[in-house]
Amino acid sequence: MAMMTYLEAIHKGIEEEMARDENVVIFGEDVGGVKGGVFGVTKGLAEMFGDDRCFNTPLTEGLIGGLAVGLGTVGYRAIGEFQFADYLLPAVNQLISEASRMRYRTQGDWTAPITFRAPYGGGVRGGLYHSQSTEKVLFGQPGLRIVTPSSPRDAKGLIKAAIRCDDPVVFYEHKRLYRLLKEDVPEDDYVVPIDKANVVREGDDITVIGYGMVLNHALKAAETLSKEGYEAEVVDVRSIYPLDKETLVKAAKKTGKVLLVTEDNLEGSVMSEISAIIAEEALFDLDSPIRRLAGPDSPSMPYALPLEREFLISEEKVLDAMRELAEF
Amino acid sequence: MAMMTYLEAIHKGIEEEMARDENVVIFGEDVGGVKGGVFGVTKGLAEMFGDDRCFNTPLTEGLIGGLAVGLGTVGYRAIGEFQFADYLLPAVNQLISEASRMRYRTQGDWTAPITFRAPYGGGVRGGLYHSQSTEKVLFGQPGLRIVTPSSPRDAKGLIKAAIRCDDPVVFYEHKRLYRLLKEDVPEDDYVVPIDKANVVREGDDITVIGYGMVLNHALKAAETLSKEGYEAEVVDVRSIYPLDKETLVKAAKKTGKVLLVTEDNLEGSVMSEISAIIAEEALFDLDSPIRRLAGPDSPSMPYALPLEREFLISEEKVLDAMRELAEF
Amino acid sequence: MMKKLKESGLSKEEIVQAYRHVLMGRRLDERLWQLTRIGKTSFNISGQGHEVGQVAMAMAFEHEKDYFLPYYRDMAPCLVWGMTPKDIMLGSLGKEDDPSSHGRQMPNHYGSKEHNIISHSSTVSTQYTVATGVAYGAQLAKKDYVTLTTTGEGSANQGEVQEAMNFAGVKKLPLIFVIENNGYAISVGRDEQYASEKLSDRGPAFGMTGIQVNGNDFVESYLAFKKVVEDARKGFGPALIEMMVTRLTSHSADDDHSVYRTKEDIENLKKNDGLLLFEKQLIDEDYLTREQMKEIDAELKKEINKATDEAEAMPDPKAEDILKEVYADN
Amino acid sequence: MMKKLKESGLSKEEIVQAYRHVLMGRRLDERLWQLTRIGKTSFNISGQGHEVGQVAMAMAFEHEKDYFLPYYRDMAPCLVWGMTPKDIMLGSLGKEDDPSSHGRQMPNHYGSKEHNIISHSSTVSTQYTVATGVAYGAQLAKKDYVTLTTTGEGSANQGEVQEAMNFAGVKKLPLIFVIENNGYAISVGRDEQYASEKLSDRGPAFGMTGIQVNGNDFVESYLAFKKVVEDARKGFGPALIEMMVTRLTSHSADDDHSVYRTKEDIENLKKNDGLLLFEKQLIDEDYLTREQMKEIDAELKKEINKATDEAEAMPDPKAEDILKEVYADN
Ligand SMILES: Cc1ncc(C[n+]2csc(CCOP(=O)(O)OP(=O)(O)O)c2C)c(N)n1
Ligand SMILES: Cc1ncc(C[n+]2csc(CCOP(=O)(O)OP(=O)(O)O)c2C)c(N)n1
Ligand SMILES: [Mg+2]
Ligand SMILES: [Mg+2]
Repeated sequence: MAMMTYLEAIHKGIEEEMARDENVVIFGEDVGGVKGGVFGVTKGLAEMFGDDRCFNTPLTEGLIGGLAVGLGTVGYRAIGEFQFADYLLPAVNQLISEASRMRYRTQGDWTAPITFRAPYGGGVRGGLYHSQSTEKVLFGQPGLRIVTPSSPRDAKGLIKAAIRCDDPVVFYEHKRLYRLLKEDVPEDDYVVPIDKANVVREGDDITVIGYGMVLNHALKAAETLSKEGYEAEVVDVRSIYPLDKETLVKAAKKTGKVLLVTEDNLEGSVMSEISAIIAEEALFDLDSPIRRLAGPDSPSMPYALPLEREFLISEEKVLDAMRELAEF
Repeated sequence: MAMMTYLEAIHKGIEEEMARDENVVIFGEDVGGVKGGVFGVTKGLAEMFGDDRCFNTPLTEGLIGGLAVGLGTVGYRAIGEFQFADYLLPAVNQLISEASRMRYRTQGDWTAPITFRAPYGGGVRGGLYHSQSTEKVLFGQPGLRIVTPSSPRDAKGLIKAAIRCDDPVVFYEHKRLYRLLKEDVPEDDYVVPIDKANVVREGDDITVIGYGMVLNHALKAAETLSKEGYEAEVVDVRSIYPLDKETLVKAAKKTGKVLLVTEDNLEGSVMSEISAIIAEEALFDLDSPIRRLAGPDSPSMPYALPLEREFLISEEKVLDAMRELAEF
Repeated sequence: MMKKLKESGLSKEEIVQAYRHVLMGRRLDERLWQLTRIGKTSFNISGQGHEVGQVAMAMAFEHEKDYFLPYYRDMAPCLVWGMTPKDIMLGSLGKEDDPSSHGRQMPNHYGSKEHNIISHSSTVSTQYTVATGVAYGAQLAKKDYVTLTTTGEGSANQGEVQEAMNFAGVKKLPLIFVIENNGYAISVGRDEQYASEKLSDRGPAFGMTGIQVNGNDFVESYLAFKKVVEDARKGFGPALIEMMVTRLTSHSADDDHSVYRTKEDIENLKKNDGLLLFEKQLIDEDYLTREQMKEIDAELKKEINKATDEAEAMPDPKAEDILKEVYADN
Repeated sequence: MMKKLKESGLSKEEIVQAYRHVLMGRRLDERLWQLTRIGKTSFNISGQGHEVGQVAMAMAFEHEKDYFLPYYRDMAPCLVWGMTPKDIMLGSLGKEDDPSSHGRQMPNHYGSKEHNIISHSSTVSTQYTVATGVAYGAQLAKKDYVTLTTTGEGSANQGEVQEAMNFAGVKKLPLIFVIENNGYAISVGRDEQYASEKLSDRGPAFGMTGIQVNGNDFVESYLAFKKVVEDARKGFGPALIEMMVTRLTSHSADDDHSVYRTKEDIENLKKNDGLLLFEKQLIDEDYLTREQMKEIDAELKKEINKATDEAEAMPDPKAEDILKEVYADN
C-alpha cells in the first residue's frame, strides 16, 4: 500500500501497464516531453519509456482519435489523451464512426483496443469550455465503453483494466478529484472490473447513485444523514456505458427510494438512462418517484463565481435531497 | 390544401420562407445547382433564388456548421444541410461548442438562428452509416433545439417554424417518410409550434410516445388494437429537445400505462429522458412499468436484410408491445 | 503523350497481369451494376474510369506486408492486393462470409484481414487519420511496411485529411496518401470544391512531396508510386499523390449523372476511358493483340460467373447474430 | 533589418497611437497578471510579445465596419478595434457588464457587439469556419466589409482551419486568416507541430496568397496587412498571413514555461521582445523620446488604475440569471 492521490494513481496505473506491455503507447497534446500533460498525469513517462511510446501530437483531436484506431488495428494498445473532456468534441466522428465500430463492422476481424483519457468536470473556474461532462455525447454508442473512477484505488485499477480491455474505452477523470482525494492504494498489480458498478456504502433507507465529485459529496452526506437516523446505500456507477444494470436495479429495489445525482445538466444525462432502467425493471419496488439531482439546463457552467456555484452540485445540495427523500 | 409528400412539404416550407425573407440562405453538399440534394429536397431552389442563396459547399461538415453560425451572427438565417444525419458527426464540435452557445455565452449579444437539416432513420438498406438516429448525440445541449416532423402537414409547418426560430434548430427528417407519407397540406402560411408535442390520437387505455417512422407504426397499430377493444393515446414527441414535458406527463398520467418507442438503440435514446421525466413526475399515476421498445444495442443497423430487419421496429413489433401493455 | 510501357521496367507478364486486373475491375463492376438493376443487390458504387491508375498504384506496393486503407471506388486495387472476385461478390450480396464486413456494411466497403486491407466506414476520409496509426506502428515496431490510403478529391477537403497529412509530415511516416481526383463529389464540380490549381500542392504545405499524375497513364502513375513507396520504405517520409481520373458512371446506384452532366459531357467520357486507352497502348506497343484481349475477357467473365454463383449460394448473416462482436466478450 | 517607420505611410500621430496601443496591451496584461497572483482573478493568458504585429494588423482594418474574430491573445488588437481597458477588466473579473460574455466565459475570451468583435469559445480555431459565414454575409449583402480572424500556430493544424481556408478560396471571400506563430502550443514546439517550413505555404495550397511576416517589424506587418485587406475589399479574395511572434510568458496562468524552456531560452526572450524593439525604433527614427514614452506610460497606468477600480466596483452576475438567454424566449 502507498498513499496516492487520484492523479498519482492514474499515473501509476499507466506506468505499470507500459512497463508490462511494450505495445502500450500514450500520446496527446503536451503529453510527452518534460511537461507530461497540463495536469501532470503523464509526467516522467517519456523519459521512462522513450519518446516513441510517449509523445506529443499536434493540436488536433481528430488525429488523436484516428491515430489510436490505426494503432489498434495493427496490434498496439493506444492511450490517447484529450487535454480536456470538452475537447474531445472535434474527435466525436472518429470515436463514434471508427473506434466504436471497428470490431462490429468487421465482425471481429479488426479491432481497436484503445483508452481515451478525458479530464472532465467543474468547480475549477473553467467556465463553459473547461468544465463539461461530455460523457452524455458518447453515451449509448454500442461498441464503446465509458468508465470513470471516483477514488484513487479505483483509479489505478480501472485505468489498468481499460488499457487491457480489447474494446475502446473512454476513461473520464474528474479534474477536481485529481489532488483532492488521497488514500492507500495497493502497490501490486490489480484491476477493477471494467463493467461493474460498485456499492460503496450500504444502507436500507435510500439509494443514492452517482459518480465523480458528486459521489464523494454523497458519501459525506450519508455520514451526516446517518447521524439523523437514516442509512443511505451509495452506489458508484463507475461503468457509465454499458451500465451494470444488475447492480443498479438491485440497489434501487433494496430501499425503494432512489436519488440519482450528476453534475451534468438535468436533461439527457447518464442518470436519465439509469432512471429509465429502474422505471422499467423495478417500478413496483419504488416507494417514491425517482429523483434526479443535477445541474440546471444551461450550456455548462459559466465562469463567474456566483454562476459557477449556482450550477455546481454541492455536498449541501446532495444532503438536502437525500434528507428529503429519506423523509418522503 | 394540396396533396403533398413529406418531402414536398419540407421543400415547400423552405421555398416559402426563402420567398418571405431574403435573409434565408441554404447550403450543403449537392444542395445547390440542378441536383438539389441527394433526396431532391432543395431541387429548384437555386434556380428560383439564385446561386448565392442556395449553394453547394465542399464536402466538409465542420465548415457547414461554422458557416451557418457566422451567417447567423451577421443577421442571416442559414439552413445548413447535412446530407445524412450520420454525417453531422464531423460537425458536432461546431454544433455543441458554437451554435448552441453563441447566445448564452454572450448573454444574447450575438446569436445563431440556424436550421440544420438532417435526414435520418433506417429501413433504406443504408447499413451502419446511412441509417442512424443521431439525435441522441446532440440531445441535452441547452441552447440547441432538436425537432422532427412525423407527417407532411407538420413537416411544412415545422420547417417554417425552425427557420423563423431565433435559436439553432436541428431539424431531423425521416428518410423513409419522404415519399411514404402523402396528405393534404394547407397552402397558406402556417407554422407548427417549435416546442410542443402533439397528441395525434386520443385513447384511455395506454399511452404510446414516439416520433418518425415508429410513430406511424403506432398509429396503425392503434387502429388494430382498437378493434380488439383497447384505445391508445398516441403522442408525437415532435420537439425532441427541449421536450414538451407538460404534454408528455399529462398523456402518461391519463392512461397510467406508457410505451415509449424509438428506432434508435434501447440505451441512451431520447426515450430514456422521457422515461426519467415520467418516473419523476407521474410515478404514482402509473399502473405498469414504463416500457421502452427500441432497436437492439448494436452500433446502428447492419446492411444485410436479415440483420436490418432484426434491428428495425416494425408495425407488428409495436402492436405486440401495445397489446401486451394494454393487457397488463 | 503517355509514357511507353517499357519505361515502367515491368516485364511483359507483369504488364499483362496489370491489364487483367484493370479489366477484372471493369467487368466485375459491370456485373455488380447488373445485379443492382435486377434487385439482387441494393447498391453499387464503382471505380469505372479509375482502374488504370488504381492498378498502377497498387502494383507499386508489396502486398504481403504493406497495408491498404482504401475507399469505396478501390475494388481494382483490392484485387491486386489479393482479394478475389468472390470476396467482392460476397460483400455486394451482404453474405456472412463477406471478408470486408460479414454483410454488415453496404457493398463496396472493402476490407480483408487476410490481405492487410483495413476496414473503412462510409464516413468519408476517416481512413486518412486511421492510416497514420497504422504507419506509426511500422516505426514503433521498426518494420519496413508502407501504408497506402486513398480518398476522393471532394473528401480530401475534410479537415481530418489535413490533420493526418500534418502529423505524417511531422513524424515522417511511411505513408502514401492518394487523392483520386475525378472532378466530382456526387454532383459538385471542381470549381465548387477547391480553388488551388492542384490538390497535390497540399503535399509541400504539410511537409511532404506532392505529385499530380495522369491516372490514365499507367507508366506515369506506376513510376510515381514506385518512387514514393521506395522513399517511404527507406524512411524518407510520406507523400501525397493526386491521381487524375474520370468517373465514367453516375456517382452510385442512387444517383443519375445526366441531371448535372450535359449529354455532351457524358458522350465525351468515353474519350477518357482509361481502359480503352490502356488497351490501345497495349496493342500499339505490342503487348497484346485484340484477339488475346478477347480471350482474357472471356476467362474473366467465366471467373465472374463462377464467383457470382458461388457467392449467391452462400448463407446470409443470421438475425440472431446481430449482437455478435459488439464487444470483445460477445 | 526592420523596415523604417516612415515607409508605412502612416502619420506620426498614427505611429504614436500605435505605440500607445502596443504599450497599453503590455501594461494592461501586466496588471492582469498581478490580479491573478493576488487572486482577484483566477486566470490570465496574455499577448506579451505579440503586440507589435497585432497592432499593425488591426490598424490595417476599418473598425467601424470590419469584423474581427479574435483568439485569446488578441487583447491589443481588440483595443485598437475599440474595446476599452475597462471592458477588458470587466471580462477578467467576470462582471455582469463584461461586453465579451457578461462573466460567462473565462477571461481573455474577447467579444463586443458594439465593436463588431464576434465572440469566440475556448475550443481553438472554431472561429475560422465561423468567420467564413461572416465574410460570406458581405458577399450576400454586397457590402464591402472585410473579416479578420486569428489563431495560434498550434491551433492552425485543426482540420476546421483548412476547411475554412478551402471554402474561402472557393468563394473568394473577403477574409483575412492570421496565424500568430509563437512557436509553442503550450509546451509543444514547432518541430512536433508541423513539418513545412512556413505555415503561410498553406495559403496557396488552398487557393489564396500566403505571406509570412515578422511580427516584431511593425511596418512589414502593417504593409502586408494593408495590401491583403485592400485586395479583399476589392473582391480579390482571402489571404493567409503567418505572423512570427514571441510568447514572452508562460502559456497561461496555469502553466510554468520554465519546465520546458531552458533558462537560456527564457533569458533570450527579451531580445525578441517586440515592444523593446519597437521603442528602440521609435527613438532611433525620431518619433518619440524616452521621456515621452515615460509620460505615455504614466498616462496609461493611470487609465489602467481607473479601469481596474471602476471594474472592481461593478456587480457580479446574479446566480438567479443562470438560465437567462439559453434560448431566445428566456
Ligand atoms: C462525412 C461524409 N459526408 C458526406 C458523405 C456523402 N457522400 C458520399 S460520397 C460523397 C462524394 C465524394 O466525392 P469524392 O470525394 O470526390 O469521391 P468520388 O465519389 O468522386 O470518388 C458524398 C458527399 C459521406 N459519405 N461522408
Ligand atoms: C480543441 C482544443 N484542444 C485543446 C485545447 C487546449 N489548449 C488551449 S491553448 C492550446 C495551445 C494553443 O497553441 P497555439 O495555437 O500555438 O496558440 P498560442 O497559445 O501559442 O498562442 C491548447 C492545447 C483547446 N483550447 N481547444
Ligand atoms: Mg470525386
Ligand atoms: Mg503558439
